[in-house]
Amino acid sequence: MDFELNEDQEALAEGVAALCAGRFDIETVRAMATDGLDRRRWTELAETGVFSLTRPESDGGLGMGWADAVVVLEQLGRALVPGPLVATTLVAALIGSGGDDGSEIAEGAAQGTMVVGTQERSPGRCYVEFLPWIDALVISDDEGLWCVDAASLSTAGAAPAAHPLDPLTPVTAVAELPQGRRIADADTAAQWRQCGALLTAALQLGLAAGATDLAVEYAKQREQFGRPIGAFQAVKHRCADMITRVEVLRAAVYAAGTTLDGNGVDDPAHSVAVAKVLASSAAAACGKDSVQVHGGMGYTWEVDAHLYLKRAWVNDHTFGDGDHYAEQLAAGLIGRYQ
Amino acid sequence: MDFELNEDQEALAEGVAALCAGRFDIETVRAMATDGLDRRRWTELAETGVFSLTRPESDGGLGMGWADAVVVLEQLGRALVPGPLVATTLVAALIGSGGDDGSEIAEGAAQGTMVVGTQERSPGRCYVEFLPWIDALVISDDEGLWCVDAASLSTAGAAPAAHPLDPLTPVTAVAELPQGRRIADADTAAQWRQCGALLTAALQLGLAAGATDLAVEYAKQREQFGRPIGAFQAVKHRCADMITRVEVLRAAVYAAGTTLDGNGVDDPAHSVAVAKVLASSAAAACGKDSVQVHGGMGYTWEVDAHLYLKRAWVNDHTFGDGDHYAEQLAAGLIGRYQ
Amino acid sequence: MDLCYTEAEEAFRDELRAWLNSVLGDIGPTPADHTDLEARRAYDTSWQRILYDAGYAGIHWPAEFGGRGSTPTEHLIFLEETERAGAPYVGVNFVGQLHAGPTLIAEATPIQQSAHLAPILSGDHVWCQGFSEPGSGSDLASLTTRAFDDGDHYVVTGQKIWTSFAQVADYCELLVRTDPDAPKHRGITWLIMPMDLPGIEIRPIVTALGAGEFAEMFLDEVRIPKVNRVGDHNDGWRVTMVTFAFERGTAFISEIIASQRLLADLAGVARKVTRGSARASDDAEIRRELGRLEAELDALWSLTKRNVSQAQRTGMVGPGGSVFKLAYADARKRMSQLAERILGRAGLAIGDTLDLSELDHVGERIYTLTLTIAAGTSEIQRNIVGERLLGLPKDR
Amino acid sequence: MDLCYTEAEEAFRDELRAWLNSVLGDIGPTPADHTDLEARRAYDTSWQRILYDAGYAGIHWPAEFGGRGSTPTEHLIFLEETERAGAPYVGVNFVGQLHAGPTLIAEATPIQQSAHLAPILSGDHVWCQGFSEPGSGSDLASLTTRAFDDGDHYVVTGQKIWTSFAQVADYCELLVRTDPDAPKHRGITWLIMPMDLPGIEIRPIVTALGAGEFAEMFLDEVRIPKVNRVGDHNDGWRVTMVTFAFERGTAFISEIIASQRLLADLAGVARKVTRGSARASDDAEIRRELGRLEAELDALWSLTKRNVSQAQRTGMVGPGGSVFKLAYADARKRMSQLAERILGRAGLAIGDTLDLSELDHVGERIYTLTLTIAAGTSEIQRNIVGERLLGLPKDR
Repeated sequence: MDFELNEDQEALAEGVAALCAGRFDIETVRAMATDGLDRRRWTELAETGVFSLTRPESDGGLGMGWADAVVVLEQLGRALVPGPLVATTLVAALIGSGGDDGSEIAEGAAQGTMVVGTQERSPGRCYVEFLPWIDALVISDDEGLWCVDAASLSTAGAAPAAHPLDPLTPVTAVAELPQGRRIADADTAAQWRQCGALLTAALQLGLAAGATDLAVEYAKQREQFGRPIGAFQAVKHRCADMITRVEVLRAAVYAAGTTLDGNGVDDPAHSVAVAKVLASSAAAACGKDSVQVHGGMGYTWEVDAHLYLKRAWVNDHTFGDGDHYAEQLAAGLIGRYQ
Repeated sequence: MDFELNEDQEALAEGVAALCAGRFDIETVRAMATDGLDRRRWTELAETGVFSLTRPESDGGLGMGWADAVVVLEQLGRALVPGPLVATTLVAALIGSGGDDGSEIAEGAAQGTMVVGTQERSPGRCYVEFLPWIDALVISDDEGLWCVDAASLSTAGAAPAAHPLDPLTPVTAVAELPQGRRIADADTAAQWRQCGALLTAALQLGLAAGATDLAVEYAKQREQFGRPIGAFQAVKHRCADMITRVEVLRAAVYAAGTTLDGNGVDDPAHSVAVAKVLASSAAAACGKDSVQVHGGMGYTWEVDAHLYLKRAWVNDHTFGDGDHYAEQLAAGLIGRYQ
Repeated sequence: MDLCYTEAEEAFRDELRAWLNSVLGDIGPTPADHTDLEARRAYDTSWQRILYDAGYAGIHWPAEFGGRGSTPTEHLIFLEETERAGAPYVGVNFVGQLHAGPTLIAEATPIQQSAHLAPILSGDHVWCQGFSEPGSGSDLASLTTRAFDDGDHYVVTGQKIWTSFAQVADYCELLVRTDPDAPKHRGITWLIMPMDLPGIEIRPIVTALGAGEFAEMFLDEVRIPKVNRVGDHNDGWRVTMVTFAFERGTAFISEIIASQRLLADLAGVARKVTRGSARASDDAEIRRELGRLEAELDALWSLTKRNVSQAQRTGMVGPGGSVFKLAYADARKRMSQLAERILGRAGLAIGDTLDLSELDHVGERIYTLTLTIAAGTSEIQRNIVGERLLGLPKDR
Repeated sequence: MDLCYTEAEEAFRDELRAWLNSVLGDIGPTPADHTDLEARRAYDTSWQRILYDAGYAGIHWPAEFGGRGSTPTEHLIFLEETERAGAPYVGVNFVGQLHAGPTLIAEATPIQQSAHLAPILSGDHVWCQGFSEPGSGSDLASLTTRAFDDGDHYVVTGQKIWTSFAQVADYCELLVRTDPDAPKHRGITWLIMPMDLPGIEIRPIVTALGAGEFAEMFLDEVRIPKVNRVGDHNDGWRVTMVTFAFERGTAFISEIIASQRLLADLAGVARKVTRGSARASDDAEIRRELGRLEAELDALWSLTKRNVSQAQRTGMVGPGGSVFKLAYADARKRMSQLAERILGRAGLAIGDTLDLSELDHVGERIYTLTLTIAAGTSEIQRNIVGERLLGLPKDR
């Protein structure tokens, strides 16, 4: 057993972090709130292998594991990189090149030429994320995965909300999802949801860590009453609680990553549920604490704290919320006695 | 509107506090854990009018209101006075002297010669509080109030638990409650539960306030790292949170007291539910915080912090717990839309 | 201990209700574009004028200064009834009515008073507050905006922040440093700054909720006549503190009533939302949290009555205000968390919850972030409660 | 990043399991009267002897000192398997095995080592710890127990507290002040104190859970030979800190496994209890809290593996231990709160929940109070995390 990152994974994390620092600096990211997704930089992401990482080698991907993907998504979350990162990764990983219906989309996703969103099917009106930014929407339900042309939805009269909760996650209210064309079976859809929850938890980990870093840096330099505010226990202990949440979440997310790769020790469904439950509470809590540590500045648009928090709020409701997975874990626990 | 204590109530509070300081000092109280209820001092309580306070004047009581009773119970809670204070007060208040079945007990309760416990009827085994200390047990259910000789229960083979959660609240597991003889109708039983919840909330208020005082005093005198621990924000802010809970709870309890006296403004059932919900969370939280502020000493038998906490835990499950009343308030809130 | 209102208080309430009923029909809705500050000024000041003409302006100001001289309890009733009736908020008149006006009453010269008090009450003058600075958040007394003595003028240079409605204000209550060598509380002076003086530049602040009423104010050699000084040179800290004595426990009354309305609405939303296989309103966790919040808001309403009663008896509230603010912020933040939970993916846009509610539960979620920051962070409030109410030693 | 165990690790686990299976049948239950410390010593040391004879004593001690020299991962497996199998706790051997022994290995002379290490491993010697004092809780270095130099002896007078098993210990690792004028960390010396010396008086401490293993120790001119000093005169603080370097992230393994057992049992209790009109296990709030706690304990088990992996790579854990302890204490306290809620009035006595469970959920509720106090309060842990892990400035 060695539960630290291996050398390859460390290099991977550093590589993605460097890419984000260089090509997804915060000014660039913020500009996308008004200008939309920067397709060129999205393609650069793809070129470094972000979306083909978990795509099988037989399909031209890198054939790496979910543990590796988790390390990458953590860094993307930390850098606030916007866009449907999870869905695009999933479609490249799970839809083969065998000429079936979704293969072109999967191929394009891996190469960065297709941007793919996702939505769980539910009756009635719903918000779809990233609609103006994407080429295709993958709808998941109990029967399988279904693909819809994004343009067809956009032209169906649905306009993006004027004030999305997260300025970097445009949402569009869609009256009723179309059926779409089937691109995968029920088993793949189940895998889609499970891996999607894992990768979302990894994004949340990155958001929690990023919000914490931001708060800690501010606490070191901002002075009040003649000393850095981080010297006051009220602030110091808040920061300590933040990093505590981050470290516990990181353990859970990494464990779930290795478990999905088949470590033979744990049950994937259980590990993913654990990660998503903790991600749901940790990311938003760290976002809120980061705002609070920044005081009045934390409530300004200019400071990034609110961006971490708002993204965390959005992600909490993607691929099942914390309550859903807590319920699932409880069912397992109570079931032992049934 | 004047929601401060009036002069009579201030005098009442001071009088009870003085009585407790003189006759229910903490050594005396602690001795009852091993020696049982000190009947002489219980009678002294009665002689000052504690149990006859809310008994109608027509029955020889003082005919005062629930707002006054609340002020008294708060002080008794703060002083950790043990015994079935609520039940004894209730029986004196609600059972008249009209020669009906419970009148003797009520009369004795008012005068301090009868100590009366209570228990909500439920099927199967249950813990009864104070059984070795009491003369009569009043069982409440949907049909009315029922009275049982305590001695008959004690001799039914039930021995008090060796280690009651609160050393000053002996509990006895009783296999099945007997039916008992009926002493009041369903309406009185409903009043019993409502007033019981209010008075218990008042006790909880006193416990929360007492636990807070104890912590604050310790934080002022205990030094670590060269200064009183109360100078550290971690301790200071914990104390601030404690008194905040106390003040909010006090507002709720006093409001419920005046409401039960019929202030014409609010609904008694609603006000009592509010008070009990807040009491349930505040008293135990203050007890725990008091232990924490005391550090290692807080975990010793010698320091009173654990006594506040344990009593709070017991009271949380008397006359309905916080969850029960939260559910009741929610039903009202949701019902407005049904 | 009496929660009943006196006959006089009930009469006041009845009269007020009847009057509100008669006038509110003619008041239009608040301006749709909340970034249009001129429109907000016009709306808020016209409501202020209506209050003024009916004798309800300055409800808590002494009669000799044009106020109604009401008791704290009447003040409570006024705020409760106007909020319940859906009357406009105090809005742009906030600083004038509640901060600057009371300070002028207590500390200004008769000439200053006669120049300013009546126009505040009538809605003719709008005031803003130039207290906070980028470098002095919780530590207000560390402010560094400098005022140099230049004969019969002060010449002021510096930067202020969180100056609400600066863009549309006529006057500013301004704190400046007049002696940088004195201990920090001893070198501050309180000035009336006309907002049309040269050298004042105003930049809007965009918050996490987007553009709104907040602004930064840059002062570059602004020449303020010394006759505009309130209180003595270097005595501005004391003058500022005087205002706090006007607090009668009424600060959050509108917010509490509004919170109760939000909670009731949320209970209604819970009846429409399905979570898993059940309605949210059938979910024990959601139900109980609704119930607990109902309890807390009700208790905070009672606590308000206690604080108001105390103010009525003693003339001041003290750290009870901090106790209230701590508990209120906690309840409201938990309420917005519950709203998030109930709304789920219907809560992904500000101002639109897919027809589940008319109220903006998502915007409220963001707004509640300010409750532990603005007007004294919760950290500062806990220091106040610990030190002033409990007598714990200072940590600095 | 690999959670799989190596073949060697799996072999170690298999061998250990088989051995535990073969011996545990013959071990009786723990002494019924937990206040009978002699009986507890006899029980715990006889288990230690069994471990010793089988080569499992000092699992993490270097082989040259009689230990097994296992890796941190094997140590983890050992603790996991013994706990899952229901083997006895380390009990009275705690200080010897985990504190005093490792310190002697790092800092003692060969003569001291040969006198003490083997008897610790075999269970012949029981040690206790004389560090804490009534006046020095979180501020350990402020200890005032004085040792005067008297030729070849130290003469020690003072008071120690929280000395577990002092009543039945043979030796005590004792910290004394040898230079009251030096800065507080520079005037402390580490001594081996035989517990049969004259002048030692022991008084049991009664805790919130009743009588148990804790004691106060009063030292009145106890003469300790200087040959019993470990490390240099006045160098005891450094010697003490060395022990912490032995921490391999394994400190809470037994507790985590035990917590998971408690949680699973609680889920079973929830199936038996009726609240209002429904079973507790059908209550959404109770279910989800069970689920959240399951998630947290599982994550803490993963975090343990991370800390152990880090120790395996670098030889130390660092502030990760404080992170773990903060999160663990929170989870356990919430679990006891959930247990209270589920048990309701069945939780009014310690050690008896009206047949709902064999486990003592009520005693656990009281015990969890110590988790934010003992071995460094949560306040101190947050300081450590804030200062050492995050690099925030000290506040003193």
